[in-house]
Amino acid sequence: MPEMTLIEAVNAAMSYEMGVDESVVVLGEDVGTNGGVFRATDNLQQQYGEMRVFDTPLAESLICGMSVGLAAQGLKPVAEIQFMGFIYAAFDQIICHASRMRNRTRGRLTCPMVLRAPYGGGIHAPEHHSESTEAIFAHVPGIRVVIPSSPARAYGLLLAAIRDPDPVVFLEPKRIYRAQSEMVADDGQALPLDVCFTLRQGSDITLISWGAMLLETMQAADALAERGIDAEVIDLATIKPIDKATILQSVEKTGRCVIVSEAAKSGGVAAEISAIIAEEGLTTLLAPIVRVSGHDTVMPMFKLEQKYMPSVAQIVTAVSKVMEF
Amino acid sequence: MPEMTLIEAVNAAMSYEMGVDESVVVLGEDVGTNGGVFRATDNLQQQYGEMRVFDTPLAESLICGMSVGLAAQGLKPVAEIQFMGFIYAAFDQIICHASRMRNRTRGRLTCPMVLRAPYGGGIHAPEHHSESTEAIFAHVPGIRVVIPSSPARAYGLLLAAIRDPDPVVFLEPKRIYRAQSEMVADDGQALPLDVCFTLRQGSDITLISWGAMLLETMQAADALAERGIDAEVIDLATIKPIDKATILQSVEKTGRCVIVSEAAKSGGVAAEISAIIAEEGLTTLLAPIVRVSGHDTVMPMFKLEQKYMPSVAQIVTAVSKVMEF
Amino acid sequence: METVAKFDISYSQSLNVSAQLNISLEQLAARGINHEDLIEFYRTMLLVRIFDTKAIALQRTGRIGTYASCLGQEAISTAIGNTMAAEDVFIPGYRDAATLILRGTKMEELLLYWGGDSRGMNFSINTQDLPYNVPIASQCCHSIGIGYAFKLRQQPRVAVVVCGDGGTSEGDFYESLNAAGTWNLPIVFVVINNQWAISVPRSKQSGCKTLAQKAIAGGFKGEQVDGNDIIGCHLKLQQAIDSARAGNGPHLIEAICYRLGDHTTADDASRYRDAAELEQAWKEEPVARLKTFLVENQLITEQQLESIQQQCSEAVEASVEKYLATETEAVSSIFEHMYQEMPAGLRQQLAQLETQ
Amino acid sequence: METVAKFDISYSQSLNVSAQLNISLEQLAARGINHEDLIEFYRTMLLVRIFDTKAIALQRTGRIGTYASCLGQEAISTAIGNTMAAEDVFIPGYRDAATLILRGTKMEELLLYWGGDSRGMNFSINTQDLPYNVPIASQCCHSIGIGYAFKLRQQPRVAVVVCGDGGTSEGDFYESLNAAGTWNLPIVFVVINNQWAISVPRSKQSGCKTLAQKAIAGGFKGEQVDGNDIIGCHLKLQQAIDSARAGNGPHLIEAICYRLGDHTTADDASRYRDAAELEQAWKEEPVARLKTFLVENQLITEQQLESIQQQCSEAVEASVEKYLATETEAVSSIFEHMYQEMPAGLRQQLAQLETQ
Ligand SMILES: Cc1ncc(C[n+]2csc(CCOP(=O)(O)OP(=O)(O)O)c2C)c(N)n1
Ligand SMILES: Cc1ncc(C[n+]2csc(CCOP(=O)(O)OP(=O)(O)O)c2C)c(N)n1
Ligand SMILES: [Mg+2]
Ligand SMILES: [Mg+2]
Repeated sequence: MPEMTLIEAVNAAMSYEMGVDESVVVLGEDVGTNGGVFRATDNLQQQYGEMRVFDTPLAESLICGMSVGLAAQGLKPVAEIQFMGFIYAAFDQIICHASRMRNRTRGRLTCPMVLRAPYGGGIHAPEHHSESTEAIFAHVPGIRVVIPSSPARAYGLLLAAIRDPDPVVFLEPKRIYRAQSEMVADDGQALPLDVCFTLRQGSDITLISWGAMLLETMQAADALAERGIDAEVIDLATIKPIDKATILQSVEKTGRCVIVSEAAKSGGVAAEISAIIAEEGLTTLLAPIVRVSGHDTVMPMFKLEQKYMPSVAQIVTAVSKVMEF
Repeated sequence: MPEMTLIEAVNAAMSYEMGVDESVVVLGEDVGTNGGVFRATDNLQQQYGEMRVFDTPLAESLICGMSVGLAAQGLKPVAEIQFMGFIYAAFDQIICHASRMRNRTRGRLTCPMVLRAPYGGGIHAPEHHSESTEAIFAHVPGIRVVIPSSPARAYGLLLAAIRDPDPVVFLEPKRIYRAQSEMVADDGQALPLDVCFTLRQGSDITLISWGAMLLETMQAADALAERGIDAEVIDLATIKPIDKATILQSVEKTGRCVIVSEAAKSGGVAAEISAIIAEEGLTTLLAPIVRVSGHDTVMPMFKLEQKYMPSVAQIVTAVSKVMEF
Repeated sequence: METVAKFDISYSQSLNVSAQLNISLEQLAARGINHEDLIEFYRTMLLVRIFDTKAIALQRTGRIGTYASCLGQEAISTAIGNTMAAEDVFIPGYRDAATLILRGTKMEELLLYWGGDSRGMNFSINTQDLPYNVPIASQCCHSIGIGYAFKLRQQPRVAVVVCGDGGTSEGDFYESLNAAGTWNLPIVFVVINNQWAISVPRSKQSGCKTLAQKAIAGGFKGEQVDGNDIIGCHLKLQQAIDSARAGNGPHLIEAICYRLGDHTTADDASRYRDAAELEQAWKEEPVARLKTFLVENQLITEQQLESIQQQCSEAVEASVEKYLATETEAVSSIFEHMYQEMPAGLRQQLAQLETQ
Repeated sequence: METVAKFDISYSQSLNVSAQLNISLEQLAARGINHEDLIEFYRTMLLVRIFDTKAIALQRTGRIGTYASCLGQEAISTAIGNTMAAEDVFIPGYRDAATLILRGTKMEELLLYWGGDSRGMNFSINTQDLPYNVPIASQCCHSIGIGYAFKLRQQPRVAVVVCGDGGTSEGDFYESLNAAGTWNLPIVFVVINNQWAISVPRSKQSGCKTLAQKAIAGGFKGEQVDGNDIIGCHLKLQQAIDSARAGNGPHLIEAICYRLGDHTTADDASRYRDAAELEQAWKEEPVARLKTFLVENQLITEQQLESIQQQCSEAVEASVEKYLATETEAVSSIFEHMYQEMPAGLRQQLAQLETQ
């Protein structure tokens, strides 16, 4: 069983599925010879040839729109958008076509495609390279939005995304692409796309996060444990459709909830989680639901990006306040 | 003081401002000779000439992107996107440029532009002509999102939007373009862009809505009054940045809140309102916060669209349940 | 200064405005168009014209919604349908009734669509064709994926995608041209230049002399054809499709015609369009032109004309009846086909709706 | 079949690979380029080359972030800066240090930007130029608004916008070409074809023989120039800018050069690029070419060369010192400049951050 980083797991999942399913094709900018700017598609072209793994012209709407066409022909495109900051030109094709093809044709044509993109901040990148606008996609009916937070989950969730008969936006937390390695059995086992992962059981408070922010969230949980606060930590993982049951059960148990996300606060996915609890779990609440998140500002250029991203200290402070409420 | 419909008020506001401010220009598809497919720009080209009121080629990214350029040169573009369903191709220019130009240049260049678009369902329109994805824009830092719900507010808010030194996405509820007329003094008086409008005072429950759904919401409030339930009705109007104070004060008074919106439920603006209350007003709540909204589906083709849009009955039922909680 | 590349754009026409054919019937037959084909061309064009008229009437009486007629575009749309092979894939806009009907789409399916029922796009015959497409030019990108799939599988199939003169201004149109040229894909782009994009005339849409020259930016050949001349359209399309099928890559055809009607039933073209221009356009329109040719050359009898007229009317009426007899879908259909399996959240929302 | 439009694309060069100039110095002077200008060309190109080298060193030692060098593009970038008038507006990509410096941007401003500080884009001199632009080709649309503003106000000003070979595949590039042609705007599009878009070679970016021919889809003239030949670049740009200023509309120039470095400091071009190709490209590069010409024709002395080298190094060092001495902005700056006035919600978030 090999040790893999998250990016290696992404690569392994694509490689595995291309090996067992001829209909899988990989496309995007620099995914061929170069193996992707983060090496997510490293070696795939050598393994599977230039027709199945191919560089596109520099055009994101094309990448997404042609994937819709490939999928309509029964192929399973796994397209890379080089950074989430460049996905917006493809948004029209996602919301008008990828998400609706099945519905518009009453199931006659479908859109089993994956749109992968590295996302999130914290790597001192240039402008537009640190976006976390997953909420925008989570509002689009007809697609799935998935964000892994560990190598094993990246492997299993990406396999599931490729096999899923509907379009999936798969956002990869690039800050932790190489942060940790773990054993991943490259055995083709997919994970479910409709449940959260409870990473840590706890009884005092529910911490919900996803992507790279789980790093700080887990660290905060450790710090809180030292203070005698027993936090449950949930990795949302499948942002859309959302697994309400796991969230509501956890909050029913703990009575408290803090949501940690690096996205801009207003209208983020954290708002939806909060609204679900306020609508269906209000009576279980012992304290306000607090969002520890990015600000309602542009992600600043990198000199100040640490001041934008939620810190362990901020999470601990927020939880402490909620506990004292 | 003339009687105006909402669409006439939109037209009057543009005409007024073009008259007093030479830097205002109007652009978009069919806005010239045709006066817009809804006649929002009727007669403007005749009044102000072909250079200041002009048809663009059929290209939404261009319309938004060139507006960024016009604004950088000190003009005040008021651009029309023919329907909200076609705004997505312009999304990249909104989120990467319009919203950031001031920030990226530390105020050296700014982006005083307005992007107008008819939005919402209920008029038996073809596919893609009934979108209400305001939540997507409300998540973008650096822009304002404004939705009027009456002729007078359309006039005052659009004037404010044009005069605002920052980019504004101005969404016009086309279902009520011609639903009612009212006296509007065409006197150039703008309305504030940072407060909600309380349309009806009440003590039992706060109903929050925006755009065309205020029609059903006000009707529901009337129906509820007959049952002895005294609803306060708030027109959110400025979706972004949001006026938290008015919302929190109202809920503090009533202890209950139902949010009515025709957008898809998950990740809608209603979620943000709910999250604000759950975060900053939880202790004032006597009952769960309920969202009466569209479904997490594509807006169906028009034969079934009434089953998608929230009805007066649904609002009344939801409120009754909240009151009985 | 040295010239490194040269391009030219040609215009072709077979049946001119005066219904004169510039090639002999024998030559035509050699190129695959027989006497019966000519009559079938006429039948299809007439059928669509009757269908269009009926659809507008249905809209006026509230039985369908907004409708986009193809009045004036019957020749190019029919030629596309006739030259495509069954195994090819058609990627339409929203004004392509003639092509879709020839591809197998039933008229009642079209009416369902315009009547606000998405079952209309669940084509029962041409199951791989894409549904109508409303966001202008976005369909062009789909054609790239489809053409790429053919190439990947080494299938001798062709994708034919249409868009309007207005559509050529969209980024998606051009990204697709460029991609088609880059990969040498089996795609025929047909720009149906009907001179108007709602109220915006061709002259304000682009400074280009021709729209055919847009193909130069994709690195392949573009040419113009008289879009009111069904014979010329057919011949040009056949060439382009054969060439694409043979592996010679993409091709763009600009079919010059005229939108004789309003943009849609929601539009009033008299607000922005000269009556004289319209009057002139009626003199050039495709159905009368072919009819004149057939009559003047004694290729059709008065009796045949009448019986075609009657058959077409009956076919249209029959489809209208089927359409009107179709029951509205159940509310649950809103939630179906969002995903292959309905997620828990949607099941909850559906249950809520059904109990109300 | 009749030809309705003809186009051709030309390539021009003044100073060839062997440093031979194909026009006399007198003719050159008549076209506005004097002996001193040639020396200034050299000075700017050298300055930028030294700046680039320094910036890469700063990145390697962690004092700035990812950097995109313009190694190999000094000639075309310098020519743009030299031919534009102060009142014109430049719309850059991210590889345009030379042009920006000539426009007035201070090198310490550039370093601030690459160092992750947006004050770098608050140009103190060229206040109307747009900031660096990262989303490929999106800047082209901005140039349309700027060009339109000039036309609306009847100002004899020109917008010059650049993008790369990769950028020509984006929809925004083409929507802009089409709009520029439609309105006959005073815009010069410069496609800096450095043969690579990260790892994607020009041949996989487009099936077009030239990128200059993309202008045909916009309805105006495009031409190629040797982008390693600063004299040719200057002459062509001057023509294009003069013509646009005179009201003759847009123009596209494809400058053929070579990206001699990695894409950015985050890239390793040896993964995808042939060493032989790179070696050949170094033989054609612009700085050495001009230097050879100046030396061979005794237009510059050894002493002058040395003093220019030294002045440039000193200027770069001085800017680095200023950059390194700049204090990081206060946290509040994240919240400033989001709107002209800070909204209540942002004030609350800032207050919260400052108390933590
Ligand atoms: C992306 C997009 N923008 C705007 C519209 C609204 N709209 C519908 S049809 C049309 C004009 C299309 O003109 P053209 O491409 O020439 O096609 P035609 O209608 O003439 O067949 C416009 C602007 C749309 N459907 N999609
Ligand atoms: C819209 C968009 N997509 C992708 C990227 C990532 N990216 C940065 S540079 C680049 C290649 C650009 O190539 P080219 O246009 O030739 O410019 P060059 O870097 O060669 O100057 C890519 C794909 C981006 N910045 N913007
Ligand atoms: Mg048209
Ligand atoms: Mg390049």
